[in-house]
Amino acid sequence: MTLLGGGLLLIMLAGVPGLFCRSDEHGGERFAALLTLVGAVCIGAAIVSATRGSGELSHTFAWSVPGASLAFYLDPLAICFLLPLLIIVATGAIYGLRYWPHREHPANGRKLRLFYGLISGAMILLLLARNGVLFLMAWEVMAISGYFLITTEDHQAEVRRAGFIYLIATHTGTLALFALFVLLGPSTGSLDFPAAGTLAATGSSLIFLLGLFGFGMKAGLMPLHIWLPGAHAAAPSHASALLSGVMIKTGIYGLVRLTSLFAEIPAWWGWTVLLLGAVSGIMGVALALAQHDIKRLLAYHSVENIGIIALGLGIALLGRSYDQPALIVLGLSGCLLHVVNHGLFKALLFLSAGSVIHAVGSRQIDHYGGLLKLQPWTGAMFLGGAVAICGLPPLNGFVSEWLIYLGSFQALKQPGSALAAAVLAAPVLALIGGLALACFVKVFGIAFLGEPRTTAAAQAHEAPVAMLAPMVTLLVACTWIGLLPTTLHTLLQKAVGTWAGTVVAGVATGSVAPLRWISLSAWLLLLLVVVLFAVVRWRSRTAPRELGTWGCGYRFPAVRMQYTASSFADFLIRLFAFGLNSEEHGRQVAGLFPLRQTFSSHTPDAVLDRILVPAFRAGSWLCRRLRAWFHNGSIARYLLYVIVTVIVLLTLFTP
Amino acid sequence: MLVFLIVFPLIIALCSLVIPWYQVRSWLLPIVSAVHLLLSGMLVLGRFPVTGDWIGLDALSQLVLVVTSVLFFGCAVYAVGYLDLRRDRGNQTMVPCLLIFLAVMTLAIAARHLGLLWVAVEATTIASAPLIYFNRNRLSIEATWKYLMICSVGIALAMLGILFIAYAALGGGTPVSLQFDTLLAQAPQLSKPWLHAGFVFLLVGFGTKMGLAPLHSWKPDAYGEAPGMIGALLAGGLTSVAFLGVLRGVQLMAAAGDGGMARQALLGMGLLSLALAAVFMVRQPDIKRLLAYSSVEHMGLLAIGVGIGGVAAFAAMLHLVNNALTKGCLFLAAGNVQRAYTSKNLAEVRGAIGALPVSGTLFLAAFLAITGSPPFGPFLSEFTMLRGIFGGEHYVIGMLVLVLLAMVFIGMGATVLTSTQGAPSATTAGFRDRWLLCISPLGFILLVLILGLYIPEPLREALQRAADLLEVHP
Amino acid sequence: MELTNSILLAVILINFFTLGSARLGACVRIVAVQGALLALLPIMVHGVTLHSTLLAAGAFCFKGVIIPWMLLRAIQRVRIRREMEPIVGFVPTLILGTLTTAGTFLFADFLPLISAHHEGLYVPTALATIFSGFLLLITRRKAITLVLGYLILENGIFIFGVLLSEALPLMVETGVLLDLLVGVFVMGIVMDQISREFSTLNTERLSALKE
Amino acid sequence: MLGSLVLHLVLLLVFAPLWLGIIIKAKALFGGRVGAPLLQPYYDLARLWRKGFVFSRTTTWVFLAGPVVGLLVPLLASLLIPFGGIDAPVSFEGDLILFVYLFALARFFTVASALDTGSSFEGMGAAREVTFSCLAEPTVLFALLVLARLADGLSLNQLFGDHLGQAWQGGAGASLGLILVCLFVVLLVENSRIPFDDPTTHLELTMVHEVMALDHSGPLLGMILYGAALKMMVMSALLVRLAVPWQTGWWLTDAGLFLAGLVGVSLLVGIIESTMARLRMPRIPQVLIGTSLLSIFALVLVLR
Repeated sequence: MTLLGGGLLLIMLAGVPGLFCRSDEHGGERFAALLTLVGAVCIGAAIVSATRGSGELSHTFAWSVPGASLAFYLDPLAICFLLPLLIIVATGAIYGLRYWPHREHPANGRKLRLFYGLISGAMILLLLARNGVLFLMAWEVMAISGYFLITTEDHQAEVRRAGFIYLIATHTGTLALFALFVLLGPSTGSLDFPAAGTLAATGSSLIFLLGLFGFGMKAGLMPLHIWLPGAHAAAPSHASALLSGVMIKTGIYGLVRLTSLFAEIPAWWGWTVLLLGAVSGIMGVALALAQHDIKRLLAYHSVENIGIIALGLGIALLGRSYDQPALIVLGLSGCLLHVVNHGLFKALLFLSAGSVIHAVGSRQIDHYGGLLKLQPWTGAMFLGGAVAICGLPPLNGFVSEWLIYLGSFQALKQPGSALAAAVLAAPVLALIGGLALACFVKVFGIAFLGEPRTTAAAQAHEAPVAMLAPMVTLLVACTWIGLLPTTLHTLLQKAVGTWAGTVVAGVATGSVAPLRWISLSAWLLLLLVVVLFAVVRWRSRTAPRELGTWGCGYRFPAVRMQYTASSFADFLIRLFAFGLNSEEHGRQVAGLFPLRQTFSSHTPDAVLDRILVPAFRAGSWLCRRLRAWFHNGSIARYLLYVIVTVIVLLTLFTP
Repeated sequence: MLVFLIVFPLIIALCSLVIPWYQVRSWLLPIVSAVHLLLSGMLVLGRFPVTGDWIGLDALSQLVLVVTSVLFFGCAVYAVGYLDLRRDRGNQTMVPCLLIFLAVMTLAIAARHLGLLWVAVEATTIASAPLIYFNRNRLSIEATWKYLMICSVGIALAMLGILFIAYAALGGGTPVSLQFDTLLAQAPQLSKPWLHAGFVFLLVGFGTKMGLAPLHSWKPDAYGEAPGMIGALLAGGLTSVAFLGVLRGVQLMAAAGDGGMARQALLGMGLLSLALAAVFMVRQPDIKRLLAYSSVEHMGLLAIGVGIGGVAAFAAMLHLVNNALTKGCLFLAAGNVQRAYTSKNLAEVRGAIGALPVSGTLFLAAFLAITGSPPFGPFLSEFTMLRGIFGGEHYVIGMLVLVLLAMVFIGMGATVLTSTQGAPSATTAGFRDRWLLCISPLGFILLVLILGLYIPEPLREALQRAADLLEVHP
Repeated sequence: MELTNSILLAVILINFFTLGSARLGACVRIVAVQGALLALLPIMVHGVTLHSTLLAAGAFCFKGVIIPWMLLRAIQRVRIRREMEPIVGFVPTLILGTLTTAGTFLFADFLPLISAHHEGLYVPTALATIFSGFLLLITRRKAITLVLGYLILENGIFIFGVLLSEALPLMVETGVLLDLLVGVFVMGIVMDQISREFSTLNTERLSALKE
Repeated sequence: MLGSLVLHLVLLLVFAPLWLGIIIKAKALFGGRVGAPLLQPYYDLARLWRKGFVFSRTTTWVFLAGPVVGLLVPLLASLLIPFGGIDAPVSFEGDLILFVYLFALARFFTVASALDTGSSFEGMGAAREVTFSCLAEPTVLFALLVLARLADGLSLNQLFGDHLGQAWQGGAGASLGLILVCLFVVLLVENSRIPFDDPTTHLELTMVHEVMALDHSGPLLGMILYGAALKMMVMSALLVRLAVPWQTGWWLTDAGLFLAGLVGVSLLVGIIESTMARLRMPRIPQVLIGTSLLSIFALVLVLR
């Protein structure tokens, strides 16, 4: 507990010493990174010692706030979320040393580090909290620190807009959680979480809906994802890594924790989560395909992956409703493992994207090109992340998606029951996988392969070691899970046990999902590829490299003739035209010898730009009209309100 | 002792008229308010128990007394720095008026007699009018005029309400007395129709002063044109005092067995205040008018809390404390921002954190606090209030409150964030954060933060006692 | 009792007069008359006692003499135009006044009076006067007419206060009068300031503060 | 196990190019020509492997990775499926997903190595490739779901077990027929056959798969061709097993039956290529969505 608490404080307050340094100096950046590292190691040690022992750690202290107590509880479920968190926080802190060095950003460096520490600490606290008030406090500290991370560069109007949308979304979600925790506990006394599997499901629909709204908003489930793309694009890359890799997972954590409290789960909960997961997955990746901004694209992929995670959770929930241990085990293991995996590879992708942005100075994919030659390490890291996020073997993304696939296949064993419809998760996953592959091939191909499209891209430089080392660490972690998934087996098993209680006691993950075979295949694949690649490489070591690519007969091929991100995705986007509504400007070319033409396409967010923004605009217009009418400046009018109030109250309250 | 607490500022106010030195006069404010704070602290902690026919302190008034005193102390410290900046306007009116304001507020808090309460509240209106008119320009005089007119009319209605209550005693055949304890004791015998009508007038009267919608129309003008610290005192102190007046009515109704009716009235007006404030905050370009609407919103919350009763009433008491302190921070910080930009309109005020690192940050932090973000105090009170609302199975009201709170957050956030974040627009040279102008808002926000993380047992008990007073069952 | 009721009816008639009159000076004077009439009430109700005499004297001084005199002086000093400048026309105001007066008579029936007051028209008159004051407040433009409306409102409250003056300590009554005086006094100062800042006391001009 | 592993690899590696030869021969016969010898693909591969490498200035190591992965993936995938009556050497619960995703991995690197050249034509081909396979993937999954519903376990070995014989005769015949058609369409798409793609065209603008290999030459091209042949054989093997789910129990006859089936598939492809015209590009997604719907229908039939 000392280790845990100490580590928590170290991480949380890592940015504070910097506040007392002069802003034109180093701003305490190294010290902050060191504190974060030490804190992460402390917490890691605490987790290890806890898992060596009973696997759980529990402490409760009194707290003189109504309904609150300092109830900490470390269980395998929380560990599943803590592990990627610690890795990402630590690597991000080191990455930030060179990505956002204080001497280049004296104005906002200290703010960034302060809130980086706060958000990390708050997330850890959130995962440990077992009391409604404590949870909400950690939740909101996290949310608000997130806001300040997003608005690190608040001199840009676009960043402020993204930040504000985020803040609205998160606060609205938090308010729903207020109601959730109020309803969850008794109206007086302590709001400590009830023990797992004790709450009756009757009358809890409102609780579930509130949770789905509040937590779903944070997680970025599809209709609630409005804040996510802008926010992740606006934040500095290592902050985006933290937000996308970890923060949105707290929403999933909330849903998982919430559902663990109930004794039985109504079937429609699972169906709802499954449906939302499918929508998020498909629409998330379709929207991602249409993006030109590398960070927005990655952000939409977060929506997609949250969808995959929700598919897993939905299957597990259905497993509980229909009393199918295999579904529970596979669905939840897949869900939790994908939480870990997505954290790792998304952080890796954001960090390597950050390295590219740092080198080229633009977020537009179409401004890149040929970076693999200039940034060989960054490129390789991005490739690793891309393979992982597409769920391809031998990396980690495959393992978790595989578990979810198996979960959905298990539903086949229930012929005639409604549960069989859950198998539809499998083709949905397949479609998501195919689209994700298209998308990441696009990003990797356009950004890193071919020829540089701009002079900035042609002058790009490789990232320094302090930025590469974190990426390598993350890639190693991804590969580790891909090659040795069995190492996480026990943890997942225990976590599923905490969630579902004794229902799943007899079903081991290994028995329904032979992770050892996956591990073996992954090793084999990797080994064969490496060997064959080495052979080909060796044979081609003296090959001539003087000529350019064949231009198919064009006399003067230029770099601008290369396929761009937009053209690559165009075919697919047209298929999804019904949901994307891309806007195109300047399509028509007239005449045999057209003059200079421009063409651009832009895909606004389906929910935010098409529905919410117009609705808010109309609402605010109405509000302002009402205000102008009400407060027209005339004192006679104001006195009229007084007398009307008197008359109304008198008629209402005197017989 | 209590008499001294009231008379002492009055005497100093008289003295300040004859003191010729500018700085000394300014420094009188923090000194007097420090003494006031110390004495009220001692009174509340029970060294000198006070009960009396005319003035006395019960749990409710103890709470309001301490809050007002703390708020006044902070504003007094701020005032020294502020008046130093405003030597062009002088402090010959400001200092005595502030001291008189303190005295009459204390009197209103301590009054155990409805007539006396009424006189004191009317006196606060008159004492604060010159304060609002401090800037002496066209707009401030208009604001003062509206404030004076609407509050006077309101308070006249409160007078009528008190007379009705007295007549209710006459009608009930009991000896007529406006002494509050006597009234409470004979409440069940009061003539119902008169009592009800009296309560309505009392509610409208004090509600005008408190700023419950739709009686709040003077607020944006007065808060907008008055100096920041006056806004703080009005929004944090005076509203609490007026709320105390409303609570007296509720106590009386509860004692007469008609608490339900009083609660319904409060609940209705509270919800209306919350709703109108939420609507009016949307795209509000003026930061101080925005704060005024925020004040309306929180008065609405207090009314809702008391209207629901039980845990929510406790929460309302806690919210009274939190709201007063946070409003103090908000208004003082907004005052600094306004001085730096010589404007309070979003058209000019941009990037306040860049221009005024301390005040801008405080403004932003106080915004987060007032909108109920943990770990600040208002979060706890709003959350506890929601527990009360949902615990009483008022689900619709609870959801409505949540939706309106979200709307308030959006409306307020748009203005506050635009004004604080981004690159600073051109500011008047020469105004920078100075410690006298920052220490008070900083103190307030720290207090609010502490209240969000830790509620001392004595405070909890005091709040509970205050809430219990509203639950009198005959 | 007959006499009291005739005084009260006169008060109501004065209300109508102010609502319908276009002349500012006349309005102030008639309100002064109303104040003077009201000063008779304490004596009529409670007989000639020290308490009622003092109250009557105070009311007469303030309501009948000092405040109207101040208002008249203000009118002369700032050279404002002598019209009422209504927002709502005189006829509609009068109709509204009639309706509210009728309404208050109906409403007053819901409030049970003690036997001693059964005969009198105190409560309806008080309420009617209060609402007439309100009507004046919400239908006229000038700042000075607002003060006039406030004065009528206070007169209405006074009528009701008279019923209770025996039961209540003198101190509160004095407080009421004092507050009225101080209130109007401060309003006077503000009006004075307004007239320095603006050219007229028309409150329509005082509507720069709006959304 | 080791024996079956060797048998699998031998069958695959030796016979894979033959089917291309058969297709070419069939097309030639339909066109009234004699055509290239059946073993022409073997000669081509050998010739290509002996050649030297030439790279564009633009390319990087990713250019090599495409052919490498493209060659290895069908090899690994073949270990997961039964060759006719011969059981798969590697089989475990859930290997069907691995099977699908291995091919996705191959696609990833093939497309990446196409983009590595910076040529807009190869980019065009890459874009089409990913689009079509996106649409084909749900069909495959629906088909696998149908099979998984009929089988006891979730390994390909069990999915394509001998219970299919009864299934054809039992109630599931209609479903199996539907998915057979669907899988055949997928086979044509994935292996760039007419009517979805034309491996022999020389107009870059209309090509899908071939255009991605425009800049690969020598051994790399050889690897791509060989990889394509392996992939074709692996996918055909599934079709054969699905259509002819009977086995004798003796490995030699089983192998013979299997090879005969493959000859049949190849001939069928050849016939289709000779008798059909290439579809217009925008039609292809419509056909693929159509097959998805067919496979959904098949799934509904078995779930009923």
